[in-house]
Amino acid sequence: MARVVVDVMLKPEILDAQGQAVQRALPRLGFDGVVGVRQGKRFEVELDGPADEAALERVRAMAETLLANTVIEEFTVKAEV
Amino acid sequence: MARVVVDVMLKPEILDAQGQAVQRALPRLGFDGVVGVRQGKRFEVELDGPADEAALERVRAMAETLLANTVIEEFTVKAEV
Amino acid sequence: MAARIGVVTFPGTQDDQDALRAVARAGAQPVPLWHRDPALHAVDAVILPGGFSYGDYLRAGAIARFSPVMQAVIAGAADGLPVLGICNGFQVLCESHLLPGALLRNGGMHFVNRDVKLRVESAATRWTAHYEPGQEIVIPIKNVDGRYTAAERTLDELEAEGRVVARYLQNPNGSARDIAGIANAQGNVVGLMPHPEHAIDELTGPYPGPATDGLPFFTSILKQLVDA
Amino acid sequence: MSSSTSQRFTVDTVETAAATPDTEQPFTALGVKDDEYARIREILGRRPTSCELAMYSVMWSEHCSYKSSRVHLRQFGEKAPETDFLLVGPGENAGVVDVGGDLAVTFKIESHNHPSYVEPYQGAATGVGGIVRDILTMGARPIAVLDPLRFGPADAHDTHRVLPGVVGGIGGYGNSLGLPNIGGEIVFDPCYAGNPLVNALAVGVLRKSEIKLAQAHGSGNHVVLFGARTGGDGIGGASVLASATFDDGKPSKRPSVQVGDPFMEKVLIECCLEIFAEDLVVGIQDLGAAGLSCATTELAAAGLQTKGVGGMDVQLDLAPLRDASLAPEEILMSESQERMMAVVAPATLPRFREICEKWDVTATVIGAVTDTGRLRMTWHGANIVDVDPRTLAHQGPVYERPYHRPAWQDALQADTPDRLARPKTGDELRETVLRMVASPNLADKTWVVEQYDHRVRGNTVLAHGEDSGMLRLDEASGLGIALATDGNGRYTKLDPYHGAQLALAEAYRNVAATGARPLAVTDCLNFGSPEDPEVMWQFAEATRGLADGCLILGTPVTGGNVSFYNQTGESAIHPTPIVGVLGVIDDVTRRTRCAFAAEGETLLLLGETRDEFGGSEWAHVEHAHLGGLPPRVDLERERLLAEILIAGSRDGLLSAAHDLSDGGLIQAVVESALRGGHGVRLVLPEGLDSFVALFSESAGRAVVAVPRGEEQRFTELCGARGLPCARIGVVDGDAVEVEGEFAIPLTELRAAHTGTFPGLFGQ
Ligand SMILES: Nc1ncnc2c1ncn2[C@@H]1O[C@H](COP(=O)(O)OP(=O)(O)O)[C@@H](O)[C@H]1O
Ligand SMILES: [Mg+2]
Repeated sequence: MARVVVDVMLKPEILDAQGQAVQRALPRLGFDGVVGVRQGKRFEVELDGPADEAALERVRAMAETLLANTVIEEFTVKAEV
Repeated sequence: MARVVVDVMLKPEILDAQGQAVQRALPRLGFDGVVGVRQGKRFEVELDGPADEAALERVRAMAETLLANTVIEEFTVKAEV
Repeated sequence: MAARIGVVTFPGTQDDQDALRAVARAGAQPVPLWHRDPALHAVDAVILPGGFSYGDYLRAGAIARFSPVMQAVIAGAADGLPVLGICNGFQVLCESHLLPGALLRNGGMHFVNRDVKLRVESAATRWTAHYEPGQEIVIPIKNVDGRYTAAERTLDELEAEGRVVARYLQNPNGSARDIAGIANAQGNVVGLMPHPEHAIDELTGPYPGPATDGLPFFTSILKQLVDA
Repeated sequence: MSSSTSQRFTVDTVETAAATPDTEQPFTALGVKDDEYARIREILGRRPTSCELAMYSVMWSEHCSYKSSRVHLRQFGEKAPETDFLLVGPGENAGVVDVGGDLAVTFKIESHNHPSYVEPYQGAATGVGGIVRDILTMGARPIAVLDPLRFGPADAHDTHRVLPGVVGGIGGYGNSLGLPNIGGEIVFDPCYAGNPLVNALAVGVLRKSEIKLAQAHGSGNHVVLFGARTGGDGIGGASVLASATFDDGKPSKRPSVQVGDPFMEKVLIECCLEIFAEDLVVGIQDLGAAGLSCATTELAAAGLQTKGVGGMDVQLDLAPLRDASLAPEEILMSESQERMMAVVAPATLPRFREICEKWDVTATVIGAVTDTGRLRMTWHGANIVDVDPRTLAHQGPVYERPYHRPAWQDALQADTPDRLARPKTGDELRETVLRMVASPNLADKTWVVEQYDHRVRGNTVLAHGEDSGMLRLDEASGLGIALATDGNGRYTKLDPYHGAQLALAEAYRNVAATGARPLAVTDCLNFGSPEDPEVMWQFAEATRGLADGCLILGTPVTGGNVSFYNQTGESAIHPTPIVGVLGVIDDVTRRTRCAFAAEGETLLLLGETRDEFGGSEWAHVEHAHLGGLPPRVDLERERLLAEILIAGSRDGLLSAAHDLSDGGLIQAVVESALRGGHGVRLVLPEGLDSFVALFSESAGRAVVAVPRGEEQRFTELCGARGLPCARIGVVDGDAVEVEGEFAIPLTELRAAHTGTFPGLFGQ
């Protein structure tokens, strides 16, 4: 049993309306000093085996095909320690 | 300029319909060995100042009030290195 | 013999009954298609209707893309099979890379159900032949992930090749270049965020109207199939 | 006493319970009163096992047993008007009425108030999910929802947390089910600040021959649990969230909120409808409040009740779990959403499973119907429940709660609005109109209803902005139904008996105004604590008024819901009965809209206008005043008005009709003018003060637009039937003009009317 984390974020050049909506809301709630917010997705993938390189490769493939839409998103995969 | 990352996940006891939908889809795509998937949100918060303890406190407060719905979600805040 | 037009039902599809009704109103034979069935049952064209396939979980259309029926639709589209994706169907087409770009959360963050004015930019697709280029029509939108997005390069390409099918006169969701619908290079695959199947009937169409501006989408394809 | 979190661990068995009569049990913490606990022991002849105690505590809770309201709800049956169309009345998951041909319609309203305050999005979403499952359980395809809502002040900070969440949840769930939202209400009042009202009405259609009932019979038939897995959701939700004030709500390690999965419910709906179409179930029940406890006992009890023989054995450990750590007590109380229970004959089980498989729905046989007369449950072989299901389902406590007229009622009624300063000059009237149409309760609600899909399924003939929602049932014949919900807490506070009748009258009038014939009623009774004799008096009066009103109008109550404990601390909400009226229309193409759509048409005011401002929107908006008496109710007059509106619609004498209620004549005229995009010139009736004519909320009225050519025929029709009918103007121009008083351009009115919600809640 091991956990691999996949973070999926919009590519920098894609407008992140959700992140901007959050950023706009912050000052109204009295939070200043925030110059940018980007909102993405976090997946916690539980594997029945160890999170070895082979497993990470498989998770990268999952991210590539399913978890992320690489037309607009980029992702990172890391084993959780 | 520093970046603080806020990860927001549903509390473990709360139904994660999205994560389950993803998990059900994986075998159909030929990905086996995945025993669980949870889907959450990742926020990348850019601060105009340093990510010192005071700043992290402020971000925790943001997460508490806006980024997370603490009735059903829990969050972690960490400075990105 | 009337043209056969298939309407796909995925789990979570909502507007399949409406699309089937519109096909019948246009005088074609509606053929229900099931997501698990890879056979297209000799249909002359396919409609991917609106709704929330697989709950729209992960991303709208992301999971539907991998269903057996979509493998057949993707193959068919390559051979010129006319395909119309409406709302969730448009999202499925983008996820399947049959159309470029993607549909993201509306600028206002909410679900928006509204009668909107569109300008038909291209009558050169299989699905819009019965419109005049530049014709202004009223069609409802109802979605939460309706903001069309693509790389600038792609957008320029779409414009240059006349593949922008319809534009919003008042952009309801922040779509790039007011785009409401696009076509592939061959013009047989069209994706449309608004719902023409909800504008085919004086009784249930947009009020105060015009109420039936959506019908030509369905008659266009019919004419082409009959002529073909 | 111990509860098991692993099968090795010993559970509290029937045998242990018999052997250890003196074991302390935490019944008080479960909301069970001393005498109730004593009765449970008496019924069982021993102390209950912990699982049995859990079941009695939820089944005998206010929410499930109606122990405080039952004696009053009986009137709905006792005073029910004679009808030939009521196929199923109160007592089932929802009532069913015959709408002609071989079609029947089932509809019911339910509340999800407290959960929606704790977690607005999920609370409202699961409220929709729950009532839709009730409709599905009757064997019907759900075809629409309506959502009457009440919130605290529109500008209050907490309202900006609650309202967007509630609206998002209702839209998010309903839209994902493919159910058009065709109506509802949004009302703001300080009394709802700590206690919003989230009521949801669902309607479904079925063939008369296909009505399903929640009954388990046929010894040897399988008991199948299907749909979502069981998790810790809302454990104690039914008793803690819905039957006690927040002040004494106990914290729980389990989530006290239910979380919905609309995708699962959509799939479950289609799956069930295929199963029904092949007639594969003996009985079916949804899992709502009190989850498995309620479903098993109601199925088993109903079987015994109707067939005399019955019973059920359940292997609780077979229930598929989302959280393996759940104890049997928790499984029994879990309110995990999107679950159903069916009784299936062995011969049809394989086909039943095939259909579930087709829809990827998990179906598990967890028990069987027996002829022991008992509901028995085991947990890995150990006997944990052995009861007569009827003692849980039907023999719960019934309270004759004490009630008395509040001491303050007289003072409240004596404090009439007569002393309030009224606008006199044309300018004052003009400014009042602009403030009124922009006030949150009267302002345009597009910001909200745009978040709801009202078109899906393609049969929505009328929806938001019209007097009632209307659906086409049969494309060939044009047969359709109309639905409206109404309620006025201020009126009901001033006079509960007549306030409830005014709610009924308004919903009835709204249905008739669109051309449909009002047929039947569902109601959601939102009140404070039944333990407060003054609240109980409000409840008694309101139910009596509603029952009497339904008798006079010939519209039976077919089902509904009671929500008590709507209060924060000591202060209860205004008593708020919400009434839903269902109507039938033979040909939906004959419907009447409320928009003034054609220049030159004559405007007629139907009914009588009196100087009535008690509880009015004007007193509320302009003076924050609540006192006096509500408008007089004349249900015979409502009946006559309805007949005229229906006849006028059927015979094409009307091109528009709009019911007069909150805000009076001018509010209705402004709405119809803006909707149609045409102005009006009003000439107010002789001898009637302009302010009263424009703002009074006298009941039994409507404004109609008639084509020039039909004016005489229509006025003669009114004359012949004795319905007051006054010519008050024409559709003309692009302003609302009241001759001799003021004129306001439509653009100015539109800006005032539509600006409020975006201003409050964002673009
Ligand atoms: N205010 C009411 N008016 C009429 N019938 C009511 C009312 N409140 C509850 N009922 C009836 O009592 C029965 C039990 O209600 P409820 O427990 O809410 O059913 P369910 O749990 O299936 O929603 C239902 O048939 C319901 O219609
Ligand atoms: Mg029920």
